Amino acid sequence: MNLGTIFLNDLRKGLAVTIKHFFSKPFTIRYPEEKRELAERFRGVQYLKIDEEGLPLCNACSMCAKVCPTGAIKVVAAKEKIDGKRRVPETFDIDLTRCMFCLFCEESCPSGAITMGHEFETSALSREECMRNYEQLNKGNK
Amino acid sequence: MVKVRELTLNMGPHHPATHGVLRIILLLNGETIEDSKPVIGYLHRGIEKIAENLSYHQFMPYTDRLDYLAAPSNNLGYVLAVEKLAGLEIPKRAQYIRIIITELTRIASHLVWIGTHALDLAAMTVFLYCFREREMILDLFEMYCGARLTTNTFRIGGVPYDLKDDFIKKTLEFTDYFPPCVDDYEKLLTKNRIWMKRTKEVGFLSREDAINYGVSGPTARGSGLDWDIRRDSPYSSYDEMKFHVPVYPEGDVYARYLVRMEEMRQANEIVKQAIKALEGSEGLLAENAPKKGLKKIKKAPEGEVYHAIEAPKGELGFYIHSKGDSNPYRLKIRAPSFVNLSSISTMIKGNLIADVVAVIGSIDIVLGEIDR
Amino acid sequence: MYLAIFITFVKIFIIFSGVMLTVAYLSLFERKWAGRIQVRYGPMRCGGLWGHGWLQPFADGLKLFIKEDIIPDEADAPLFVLSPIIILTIAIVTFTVVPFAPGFIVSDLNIGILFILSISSLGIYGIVMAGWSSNNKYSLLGGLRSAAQMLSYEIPLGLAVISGLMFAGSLSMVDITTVQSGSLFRIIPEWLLPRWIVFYQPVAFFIFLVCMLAETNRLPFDLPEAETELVAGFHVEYSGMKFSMFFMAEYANMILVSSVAVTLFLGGWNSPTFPLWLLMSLPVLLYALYKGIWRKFFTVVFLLGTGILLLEIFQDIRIPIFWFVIKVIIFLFWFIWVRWTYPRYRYDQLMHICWYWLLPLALINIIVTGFIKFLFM
Amino acid sequence: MNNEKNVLDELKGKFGEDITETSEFAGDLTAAVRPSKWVEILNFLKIESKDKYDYMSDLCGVDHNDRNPRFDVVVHLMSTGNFKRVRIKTQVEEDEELDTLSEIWKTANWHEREAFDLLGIRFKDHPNLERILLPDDFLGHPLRKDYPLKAEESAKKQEELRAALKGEKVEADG
Repeated sequence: MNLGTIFLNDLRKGLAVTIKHFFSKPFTIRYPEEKRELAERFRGVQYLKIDEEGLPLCNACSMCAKVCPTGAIKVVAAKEKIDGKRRVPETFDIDLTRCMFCLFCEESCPSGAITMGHEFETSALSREECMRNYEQLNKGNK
Repeated sequence: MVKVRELTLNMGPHHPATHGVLRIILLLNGETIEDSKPVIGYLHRGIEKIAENLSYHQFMPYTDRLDYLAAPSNNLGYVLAVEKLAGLEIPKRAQYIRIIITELTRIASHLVWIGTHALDLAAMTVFLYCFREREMILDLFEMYCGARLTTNTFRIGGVPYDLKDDFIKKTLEFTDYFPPCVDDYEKLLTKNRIWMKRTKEVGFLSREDAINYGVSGPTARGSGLDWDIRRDSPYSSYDEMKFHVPVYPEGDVYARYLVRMEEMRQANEIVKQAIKALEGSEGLLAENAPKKGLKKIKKAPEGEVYHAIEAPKGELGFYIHSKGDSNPYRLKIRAPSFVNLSSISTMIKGNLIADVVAVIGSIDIVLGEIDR
Repeated sequence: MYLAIFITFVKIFIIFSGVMLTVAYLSLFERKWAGRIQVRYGPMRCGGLWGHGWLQPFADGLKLFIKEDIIPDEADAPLFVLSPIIILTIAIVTFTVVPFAPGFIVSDLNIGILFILSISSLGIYGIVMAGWSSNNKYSLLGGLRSAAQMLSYEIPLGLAVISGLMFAGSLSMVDITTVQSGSLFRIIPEWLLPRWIVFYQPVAFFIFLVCMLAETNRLPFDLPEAETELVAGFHVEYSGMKFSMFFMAEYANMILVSSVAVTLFLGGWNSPTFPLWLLMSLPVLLYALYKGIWRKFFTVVFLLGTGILLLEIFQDIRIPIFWFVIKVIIFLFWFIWVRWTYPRYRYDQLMHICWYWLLPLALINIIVTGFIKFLFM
Repeated sequence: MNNEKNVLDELKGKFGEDITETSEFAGDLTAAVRPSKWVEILNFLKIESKDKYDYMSDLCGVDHNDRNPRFDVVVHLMSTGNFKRVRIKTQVEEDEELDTLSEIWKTANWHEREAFDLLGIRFKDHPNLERILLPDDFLGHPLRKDYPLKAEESAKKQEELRAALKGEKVEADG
């Protein structure tokens, strides 16, 4: 047992660390008022992109639905085609209770339509509110 | 005549110090533990069964949910096993990126460990400091792949993105910022007499028992088993990195604590080296990787592979039995926490109740991985 | 006669409400201070425009008050209800002999310090009863632990008090305080160091500090509660108002032992004279220049010192109660500071410290004190 | 590479006929052995073999429901001396018991419990062969290939099994 132990050096060091932090600025943010800046690649709720003319990019090829590990996406193509050749989806449903935001849908999309957005506050009181249909997914384009 | 009766105490599954849903049934004599029986499975999701019914590619996000504190590590273990099966050669740059991300993961995982371990022994402040640093690492993950916890970082055959300059700058800033933080934790704990009393000569596990119980990772290195998969059977270019593997022969909680503290510093060094190695290296995807965004392996060769990596908790192994389909016929996850936890009865026998939480903290279990 | 009774009632009312209010706000300040230590804000919501959670204690109180009052089926109901009442009553009754200022004391008993020791040790009954009557294994273990811990630590605590009393020469709290005015050893001038017992009895003061933590069940000696081992120890089954009574008793006990420590060792309501602050502040300011991390802390100390100096210059504000409260707050801050810094001892180690270190140390201290007093005074 | 081959050769030389198959795939060495010699061979590998495979990484079962010895039991061993790995496997029939390895490695205890729990492979002389991940009242073994995947079907299967179990009990009483 040395002098340092008798004079509680170890305990004093600990107190010094905590008092140092006592006078430092809090690291946390006050969430609903302040919000974190999201990274560019942030994976939030999906939306469907549109091209310059405002027409949907999605051609209802169902690649995203196939690759989705949880089967959260359901795509049905519309019978009528735009300009007689471009297919568009009639229904495009994403079940957010199943989605695990893995990015596979965005990666697999050949036309670059489905994209992970920055929406992350998805709490809901009912199961129905967790479903996203075609119209809602299109709204993601500001 | 005094009648002595043993007391059966049920600890968990919702006890504050059992790190999730672990349950331990303790047989007590006073406060001394005569016998114990861990009960697990409260978080069983049948991930191995899920794997049998998904393609190799689709199973990737599920590996995040094993050891949810070190998701990129699980991704790496799985990806390497599939690449071994498919015989893919990964380009250098992708390998370095994988090293950077997984070593940051190791730091993040160890930060949660030291935080919760100290919290179990009532030093709550360390917990908050650790989470502050972990938050910075999670920000880096978010910058790289868009998610913080369940990252789904890598892809079979390589990595999805290159590192941006911004990311490299921030990572280098972090590596400079981090070592003084470890010094702070050490000031609060390492030489603290209360901490030493609580951890020294508690939860003893001998080297023989460690091998016998299949204990791996820092827990084994705290028992004097000089074995680190990164060094001894290197994968993903770890052979190019210079790092020191800390080994302490004491086999108690304090030894495991020292091992992990040193590992955090070493991981920090590896990140620096890997960033240096990144310069001039090329390639994000394997030549023969399934093209177009690595959609899926259409057909894997028939055969069996086992690939183990050094996850933050220990040896994380993926055993894949393939029958040549697009999905594994059987996928077994050798979870380090599961195996490490099986030694707990030996460690806590003869100790007091207060030591149980110290030991649970010191073997660093994650129930998502144990119950799968 | 009637007037005296009336005045006593007024005093009781003031002290009781003061203590309860301090308890309420201490819980807030613990959370705020802990938050700052842990680089976060602590409560920020309650309190509307003023923010910073200044109404939090009332919100907490209201929540606990309107919660369902649960008595477990298997519990021993009468004891279960009785124990929080016992604990809280005892914690508050003890304030009768605490001298906040000259004349501001409910009852100046001539055995004041003994009264505190004897009454506060009754609190063990409450904890043991709570632990036993809950009929829960965790609370039983907590109750047993606390019985052993509090009984053991009462011994070094008592001995530390005795060595303090050997200088004071009286058991009355008021006498103890008045003895401490004047100069140290009657040689060192008063403006240098005041005649506080802590300067005669640093060892006893240290023992008292350790035992204070143990007696109030605070970290690193909070074994009866030990969240991570025993979930919540002896009050595992308590909820709502009964739980809040335990909670209030814990904080009231903190204030009580701080008051006793201030009275016994730090001169009670006696004010330190101004040069002391100057002398203390200047060197630490220099010290802070060398040691970066202490700078802020000592700057604050220095500013505080200067502020008090200004107060003294402008007006003869030797209000004893002000000094008493300041000293108590310093102790309370110390309680919180220690709690959020250290890990917890184990049960056997706790006992080891008590019987192997503190008790012999206290005994030796008494013997040495006796010799010195016999030879020199 | 040559050295690594030696493990399989060593085994073949020592046990001959009992090693039914050896193979090498992607750098992994595999030896299939007869279930009757299971414990003996693994004990040999642990104590006497040249590399001393004293560390058991993993044990798991594989269900081949279209094959006659239905289950594979696969063990991954490692040597803590030179960190080489080898895979040993054997075949077990559904109603057959395999000798337990928990005498050799304590870690096998939990691994075997898991294999029993999820696949229904039984181990002889196991000290505590109970369910480990699933609840005690669970019936059936979900990792078998014939276990239904969907929740409703699984629940139905549970009920069927429960009814069957009750029926057996009634018969036994009668």
